[in-house]
Amino acid sequence: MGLTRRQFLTLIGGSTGAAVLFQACGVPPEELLVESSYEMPEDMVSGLDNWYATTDANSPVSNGLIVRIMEGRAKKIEGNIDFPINEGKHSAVCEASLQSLYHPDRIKGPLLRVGNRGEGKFEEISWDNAIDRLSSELKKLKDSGESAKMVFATKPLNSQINSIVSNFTTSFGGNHVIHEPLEQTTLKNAFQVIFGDKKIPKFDIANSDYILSFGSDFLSTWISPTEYAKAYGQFRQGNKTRGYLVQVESRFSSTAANADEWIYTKPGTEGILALSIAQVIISEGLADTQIINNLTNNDLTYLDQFAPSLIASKISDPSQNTEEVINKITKIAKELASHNNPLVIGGGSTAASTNGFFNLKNIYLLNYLIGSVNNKGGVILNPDPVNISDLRQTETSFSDWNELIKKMNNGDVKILLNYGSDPWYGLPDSAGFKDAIIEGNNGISNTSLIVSFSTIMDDIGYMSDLILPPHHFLEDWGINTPNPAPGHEIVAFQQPVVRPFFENRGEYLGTKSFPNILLSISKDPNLNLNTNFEGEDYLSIIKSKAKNLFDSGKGTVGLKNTKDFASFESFWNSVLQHGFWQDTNSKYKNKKSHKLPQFDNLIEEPNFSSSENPNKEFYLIPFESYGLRDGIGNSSLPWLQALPDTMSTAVWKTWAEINAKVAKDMNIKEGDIIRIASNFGNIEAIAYPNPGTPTDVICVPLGQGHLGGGRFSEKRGANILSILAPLNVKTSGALAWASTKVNITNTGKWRRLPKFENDVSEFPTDYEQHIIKITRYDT
Amino acid sequence: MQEHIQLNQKEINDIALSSVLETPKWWLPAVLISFGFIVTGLAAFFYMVYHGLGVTGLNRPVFWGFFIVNFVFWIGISHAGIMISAILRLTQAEWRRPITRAAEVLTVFSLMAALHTPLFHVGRPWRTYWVFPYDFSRGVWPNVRSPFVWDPSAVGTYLIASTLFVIICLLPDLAIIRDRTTGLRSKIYGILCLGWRGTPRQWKMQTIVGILLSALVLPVFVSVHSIVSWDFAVIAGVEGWHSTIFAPYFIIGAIHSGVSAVATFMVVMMWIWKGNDRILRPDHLDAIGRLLIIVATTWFLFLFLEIAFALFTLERPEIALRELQFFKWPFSGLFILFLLTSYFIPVPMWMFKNVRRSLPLMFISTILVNIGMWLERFLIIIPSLARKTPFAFDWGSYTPSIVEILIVTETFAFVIFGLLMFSKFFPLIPLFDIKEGMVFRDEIKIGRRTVPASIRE
Amino acid sequence: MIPGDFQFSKPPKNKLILLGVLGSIGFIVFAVIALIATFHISSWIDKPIVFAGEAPDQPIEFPHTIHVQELGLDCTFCHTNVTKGASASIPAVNLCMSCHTQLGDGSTEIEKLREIHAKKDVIQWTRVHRMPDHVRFIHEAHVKRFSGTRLVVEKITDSTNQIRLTEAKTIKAGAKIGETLDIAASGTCSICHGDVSKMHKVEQVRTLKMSDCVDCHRENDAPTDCTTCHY
Amino acid sequence: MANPSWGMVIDNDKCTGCNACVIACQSENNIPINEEDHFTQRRPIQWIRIERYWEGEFPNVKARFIPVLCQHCADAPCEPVCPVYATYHNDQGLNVQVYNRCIGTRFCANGCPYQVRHFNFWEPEWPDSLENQLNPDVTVRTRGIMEKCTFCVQRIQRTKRESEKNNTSIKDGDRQLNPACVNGCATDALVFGDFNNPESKVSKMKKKELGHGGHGDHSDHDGHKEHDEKRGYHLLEEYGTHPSVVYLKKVDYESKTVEKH
Repeated sequence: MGLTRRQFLTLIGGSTGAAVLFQACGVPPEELLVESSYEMPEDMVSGLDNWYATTDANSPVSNGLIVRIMEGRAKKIEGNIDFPINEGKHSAVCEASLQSLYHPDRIKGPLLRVGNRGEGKFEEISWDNAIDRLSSELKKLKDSGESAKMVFATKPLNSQINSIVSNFTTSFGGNHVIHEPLEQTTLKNAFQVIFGDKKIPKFDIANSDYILSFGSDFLSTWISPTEYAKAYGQFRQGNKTRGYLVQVESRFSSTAANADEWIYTKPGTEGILALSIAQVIISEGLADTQIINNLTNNDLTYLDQFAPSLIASKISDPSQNTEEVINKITKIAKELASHNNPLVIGGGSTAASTNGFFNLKNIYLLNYLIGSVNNKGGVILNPDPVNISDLRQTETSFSDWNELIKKMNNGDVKILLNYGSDPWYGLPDSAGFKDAIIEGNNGISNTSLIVSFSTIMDDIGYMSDLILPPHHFLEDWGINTPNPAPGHEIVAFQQPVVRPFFENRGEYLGTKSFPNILLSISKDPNLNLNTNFEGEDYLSIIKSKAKNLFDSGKGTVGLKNTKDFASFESFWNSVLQHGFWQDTNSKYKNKKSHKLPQFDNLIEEPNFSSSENPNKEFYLIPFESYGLRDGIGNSSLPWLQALPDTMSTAVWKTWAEINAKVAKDMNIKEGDIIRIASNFGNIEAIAYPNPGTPTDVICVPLGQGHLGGGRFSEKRGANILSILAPLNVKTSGALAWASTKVNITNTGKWRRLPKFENDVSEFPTDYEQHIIKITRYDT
Repeated sequence: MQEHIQLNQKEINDIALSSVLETPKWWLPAVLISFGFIVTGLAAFFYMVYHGLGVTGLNRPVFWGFFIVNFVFWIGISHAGIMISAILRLTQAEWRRPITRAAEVLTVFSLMAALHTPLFHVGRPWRTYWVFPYDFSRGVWPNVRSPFVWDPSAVGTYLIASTLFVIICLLPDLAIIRDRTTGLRSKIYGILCLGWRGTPRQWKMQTIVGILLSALVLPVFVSVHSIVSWDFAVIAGVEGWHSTIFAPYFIIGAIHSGVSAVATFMVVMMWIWKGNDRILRPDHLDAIGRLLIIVATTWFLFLFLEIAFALFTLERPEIALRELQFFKWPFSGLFILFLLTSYFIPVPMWMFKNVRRSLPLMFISTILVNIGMWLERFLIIIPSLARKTPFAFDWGSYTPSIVEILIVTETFAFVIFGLLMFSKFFPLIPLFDIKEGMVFRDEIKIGRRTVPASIRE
Repeated sequence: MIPGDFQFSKPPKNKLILLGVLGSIGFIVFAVIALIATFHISSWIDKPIVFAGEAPDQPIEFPHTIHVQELGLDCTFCHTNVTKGASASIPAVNLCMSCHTQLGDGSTEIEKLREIHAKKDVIQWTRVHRMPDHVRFIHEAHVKRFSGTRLVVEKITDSTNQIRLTEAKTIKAGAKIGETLDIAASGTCSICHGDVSKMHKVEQVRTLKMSDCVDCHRENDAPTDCTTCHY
Repeated sequence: MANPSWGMVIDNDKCTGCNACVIACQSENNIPINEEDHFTQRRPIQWIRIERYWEGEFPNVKARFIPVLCQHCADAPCEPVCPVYATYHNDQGLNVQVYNRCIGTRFCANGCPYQVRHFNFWEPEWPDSLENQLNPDVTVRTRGIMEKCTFCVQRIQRTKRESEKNNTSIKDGDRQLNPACVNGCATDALVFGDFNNPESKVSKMKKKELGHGGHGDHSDHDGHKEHDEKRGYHLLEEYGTHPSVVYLKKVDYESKTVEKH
C-alpha cells in the first residue's frame, strides 16, 4: 500500500473536527525519534537506574540522601538509611530540591545588570568576562586601600564552603557576615552559657518519656525536624511506655497539635513559666538537693516570686481560668520531676522576643534541675567535630546588620557579595537595608557593586549588578559536619550525582561550582591574596580533608573501620558510596572550665513594639510552614508552594491565622483580605479563622512576598518579615521577630483562600472519634 | 363538558397536514435560532474536549454536575411517549388519540438528547465506544456490573422501540401525504411509507404491531429509568443516593415530568397551528390534567418516603446532607422552588376545571413542573455529592460554568430543533388515529349524563 | 380503512424484489464499511503502526544485513542493555567508531558517521518500534523467558507475524512441522522484531498492538493482569 | 506460595501531619503540579493527603491528623461501577487503575467513600525543564482520566522482577518495594507489607492491633478503655469495603482539668 502513516495522518488531519480529537491521541513528535548518544556512560543507559549517596552541604542540617539517577537525570531523592541523623528519612524540602535543579527559571549563565538597579533587566555575559569584572572591582577596592569595604554575606553554613568564604574574605580584608531571617544566635548563645558550647546538642527525643517543649515547633520546622520526627515516632509508639509531650507555645503549631497537652502563654513569657515550674520543683524538693543548691544559690526561697499563683495571670490569656493554669503548672512540674527520662527544649518564638535569652536560659536550665543532661532521653551534648571543616564559626546577628546598614549608608561598603542568603527579603523594612541598596544617604546607593551567587533570580539577585550562578548541590562536591551532630562525630560528603544541567551551553556559559569561582578569583595575581587553601580546586580541598580523616585512622565508613582500608583511594570510594564517615566512639567529654549559671530570680518582661491602636492590638507571630520554611530558595519550587500547610492546609498564598471567635466578633470570615499593620508597615493577607489560634495572637507564615524567584514565587502573597519591628533580643542582638504588635482591619475584599481542605461552613471534626482516651490522674 | 366536533375527513386532513404542506413564517427563524444554539453548544463541547473538563465547574467531591442532571431529565421526559401511547393504548383511553404522535416524537428526540449527554460528560469522549461490547482482540469487555453499561443498552432499546412506534404510526399518514404531493416529495414520501396502500391486511398488521409494541415496550419503559436510578442507587457511599425506592421513585418522577412536557407541547401546538383546536381540544388538556394530579401525588408520596426513609436511621452524614439540601443557601432556595414548582403550585391549580381547560394556565403549570423536576435531579445529585463522604474535610460545593450551561442549552435546542424539523415533514397529529377515533366515537352515559367517550376511562 | 385516503397502485413484483435485494446489499455494504472504518481509525489513533511493511528512512543507512548476516554480530553486541533492563538501548556513536575508525573507508554513510563523531554530535534515528507511554515493556524479562525454551513447530505460513514461524525461521531455516527446536538467546529477538538480519531497512513486522501482546501472553501462560504492562 | 496481598498499617498516633508523604508521592508518581487555581477550583491531585480535624476550641483545642490514601479495598465500591474495567482488583490485593483504559465517567470517584480518586480536569503540564524530573517508570496521565494511589505498583513490579531474576524472595520492608510515602514518612507512621505473609511486620501489627486477623468490629467502642486495648480499625468500616489499610487509633489522655468541663 502506498499510503504511509504520516500521509494518512495528514489526510485525516485535514478535517478540523477530527484534529481536535486526534490532538489528544497523536504521537508526540519527540517520541518518533530515538537518539544515539555520543558516549554511553554507565548511568546513561536508558531503562537502568542507579542510586547515589550524597548530602546537601548547604542546608543548615545535612541529611544523608540517596538520589535516583536515570539516563543522566536525577529522578528521586530519598533519605540515606545508614545516615545516623535522618536514618533513611527525608523532608519535603529535600525531596523538592529536584525542582530547583530542573527549575524552568534557573539562571543559565552569568548575568550583568543592564537597566537601573532593581529594574530586573539583565544580559548574559561569559564567565571569563564576569569573573574579570568581579576581580577587577575587587582589585580597584584593594588598590585604593579600602579592602574593609567588601562584605561577603552568606547563609549559615557548616560546611567547607564557610571556611573558603571566610578564608577568601579575610585574606582580602573584608567582612564575612551571616544572614538568616529567623536567626538562631540567641539559641546558640544560650547553649554557650548553659552547656559551655555553642554547638546544638542532640535531643534524645526517641528515648525520652516526657518532653516539655517551649515554643519549638520541632516536628515541622525547628532545627532538624526530620531527625526529631523520626525520634518522635519512637517516642510515641516505639518504647514500652508512650511518651508524654507538653508543648508551651503562643501559637497552635503542628507540634502543639500533636502534643498531649498544649499550654498557651503570652508571647515572651515562656521563661517565666519555666521558672515557675522550677519553683514548684524546688519548693517541693523534687530534685536533687545538690543541684538545687547549685542553681539557686542555696536559697530555697530564691524563686518564690515565680510561684504559679503569682504568675498565672501574667502568662495566660484573660479568658483562661487562672486556677486551672495554676493547677496545670503544678501538675507539669511534678510530672517533669517524676519521670525517668524527661527532656526540656525551647526555641522558636520563645527565643525571639526581646527577653529571648532570659527565656531560653531558664528553660534549658530546667534540664540540669531534673538531671537530664547527658542522660538517656535527655539533652546529649555533642563532641567537638573533627578538625577538618570549620563549624559555623562566623556569626552575625541582627544588631551587626544594623551596623552594616549604617556603614552602607555612609559609603563604607562598596562591594557586597552574597551567597545563599537574601537580606533584601529577610530583613525587616525598618532596618533600612532596602533603602541603603537603592538610595543610600544621598539618593544614590553607596554600594557600587552587588554580586549575587544565585541559582535562581531571587530578591537579592534582582537587586544585584552581577549574578554568577553556582552549581546546584546535586551537581557539586561538598563536605559538611552536621550541626546538630547525632551525639558523635560525623562528616557528610556531597558528590555530584548528575552532570551540571547547563554544561552543554558551552564553555563560557552555564553554571560553575561556587567554591571554584572563589578559588579562581583568589588565584588572580593582580589581587595578590594570601589565602591558604589546601588544594588547587574544591575537589582537591575536599580530598585533602578526607585524607586527614583517613590518616587519623579513627571511625568507620559503612561497616568498615577506617584503619582497615588499604589505601586512601578505597577509603575515598567507600566514603562516596556511603555518603559519610562517622566515629561512634567519640562522645562528649566534660569540660572542667564550664561553670553552671543560676536561675534568674528577677522577672524579665518582654518588650513589644506598640501599634497604632493599642486597644485592639494583636501579638504578631510569624512562623515557618513545613514546606516553605523561611522562604529563601524554597518558595520558588512549585511542589513546596503547593504543599498544604499542616494546620490550615493553605497553599500558594500568605494567610493569617486568627481565632475563629475573635474573627466572628470582628466580622472577618475565611477569605477576607485583612490588613495587618504594625508601626513599621502593613501587609495584606487572607484571613483563616480557626478554633486553634489564641485569641490575642495573629500568626502569619513566612515565605511569600518575593520580588523574584521565578514564575512560581514572583509577586505572590506578602512578606511578613517586612513589617517587623527592629527590636533586638537582649544580650544576643538577634532580631526579636516575635515582638511586634499589630492592628487588623478588614479591607472588604475577598478571595477564596487556596487550601486543600474543601469548603465547609463549620470546622470539621473527626466524627468517628477513632481515639483511645486514657484518664490520667495527678501524680 | 364539551360537545363533539364532528369533522369530516377532508377537514381532518387539512388541519393535520397544514404544517407539512404549508410553511408558516415563524418556522425558519425558529429553526435557525435553535440551530444557532446547537452550534454554540457544540462549539462549547469542542472547546471542552480541547481544554479538558477543567472548563466546567466540576470539582473534587462533585464529580457529576449539570450533564448528568440533564441526562436524567431528558430520560425522564422521554417517558411521556410510552406512557401516553402504550399505556393509554392498552387501557383504551380514547382521549389519547390526538396527542400520541407528539408524545412519541418528543420521546424520540429527548432520548437522542439524553444519549449524547454522556458523551459530553466523560473525560475522553473519543473513547466512549468502549462501553459497547465490541472488543474482539484485546479480550477486554465492558464490565457488565456497571450501570453505565446497562444504560446504553436500556436506552438504546428504548430508542429503537420508540422509533419503531413512531414509524409504525406514521405509515398511513405518510401515504396520505404521498398522495397529496407531487414530484420528488411524493416519491420520497412514497419510499418512506413502505408501500402503504390501506389494504385491510396492512391495517390489520399495523394495529397488531402497535399493540404488540405497546406491550413489549412496557418492560423497557420500566427498566430505563430504573437503570438510570441505579446509576445513583448502586453507590453505597453517597448519602441520599443509596435508597431502595429509587427505581419506582424515578419512574413516577419521569412520568410526572414527561406527561407535563407533553401537555406543554400540546398547548404550544394548539397555539401555533390554527385549526388545531378543532382536533386538540381543551377536554384533552382536561384529561391530561387529571392524569397529572394522580401522577404528581404518587410522585410526591415517593418523595416523602425517600426523605422519611433516609432520616429514619438518623445517621450523621445523612443528616448533614439533608441539612444542606433543605436549609443551606442556595440549595434551600432551590428546594423551596422545587417543592413549589413541581407540586404545590401546579397540583392545586389542576384541581380546577377552568384551569385544566385554560391554555395559558396549563402551559405555565406544566412548564413549572418541568422546572421543578429538573431541580429535583439537581437536588438529588449535587448536594449528595457535596456531602458525599463522612469526611467533613472533603466536603465541597458546585457552581456550573458557562460552558456547561451552553452545552445543556444545546440539548434543549436540539429537542426543539428536532421537533420543528419533524413538524415540517411529518404530521404531528396522527390522522389515521383521529379518523379511527371518529369511527369508534361514542358517547357514554354516566349516571344521567351523557359524556364524550374521550374521557370515558 | 378510510377509502379515499390512499391512491397508490400496486408495483410490479419483480421491481419490488429488485429494490429489496439492492437495498439489503447496500445496507450490508454500508454497515461493513462503517464497522471496518471505525475499528481501523480507533485502533490506529495511538498505535505504532497502521499498515505493516513501513520501513522509515534513517539519517544514516545502517544495513543490519551486513552487520548481522555477513559479519555475524549478535544482537546483544550493540543492543547491550537488552538482557539487563527494560530498554534494549541504541548503541552510542563511540561503539560504532570502535570499528569504523578503521573499517569502511569510502562509504558515504560511514563518512556521515565519522563526521558526527568528529563533532561529538548525536544521531537522531527515526524510531521504528514505539511503545506508547502507558506501556511498560521489559526487554530483559522477555529475552529471559524465551531463551532456551523448546517448542514444536506446528505450522508454517507465509505471514511474517506468525510467532511460531518466525521462531522456526530464526532457529533453523527450513524447519519441518513437528520438529522440536530450542531458541537461542539471540534468537528471541526475532520473535517480535522479525528477521532483522535480512532487513536492509528495519521495519516493524508485528502490529505490536495490545491484542498482539495479549495473544502472545495467553499462549505462553504469561500474566495478563493489566498491571503487568500498564502502571 | 500464595499471592501477596499488599497492605498498609497507618499509626495515627505517630502521624504529625507534616505532609512529607505528599511530596514523596508527587515526586515518585509524576503527579502534575497543583497550581494555585487548582486549589481554588478544588481540583488538586494528591494521592495521599492528611486530613486535619479540629476538636474543641481555644484554649482546650486539639487537632487530629489522618493520612488518607487509596484503601485498596477488597470489596471496592469503585470497581463494579466502572463500565470499561479500567479499575479492578488484581491477584495481589491491589486496586488497579488502568489509565489507558479509563474513559473518564468519574463513576468510580462517586463510588469511593474515601474520596481518594482524582480526576485530571486539565492536561497535566510541566514547564520546560521540569519534565526532566519525571519518573520514567510511571505513565504520565492525560486529561480526562481518573488516577489514584497505586501503592507504587511500579516499585512492586520492579522488586518482583529483580527477585525473580536473582531467585530470591521479596524482603519485608524492602525500601525498593515500599511506596514512596512509606519511605518518606519521618515518624514511620506508615508501614507497608504483605498481609499474606504471617512473618511480615504489617501482619504482625494487624494481628496485634486488630485481633483475629480479620476485619475487627469496634462498634461497641465506648472511648474509655485501657491503653492496652487493640488500636486497629478500618476507615469507614460501616461501608463494608474491607480495606487493605489498617489504621491504628490515636491515643489521647483526658486530664482531670479537661474532665471538669
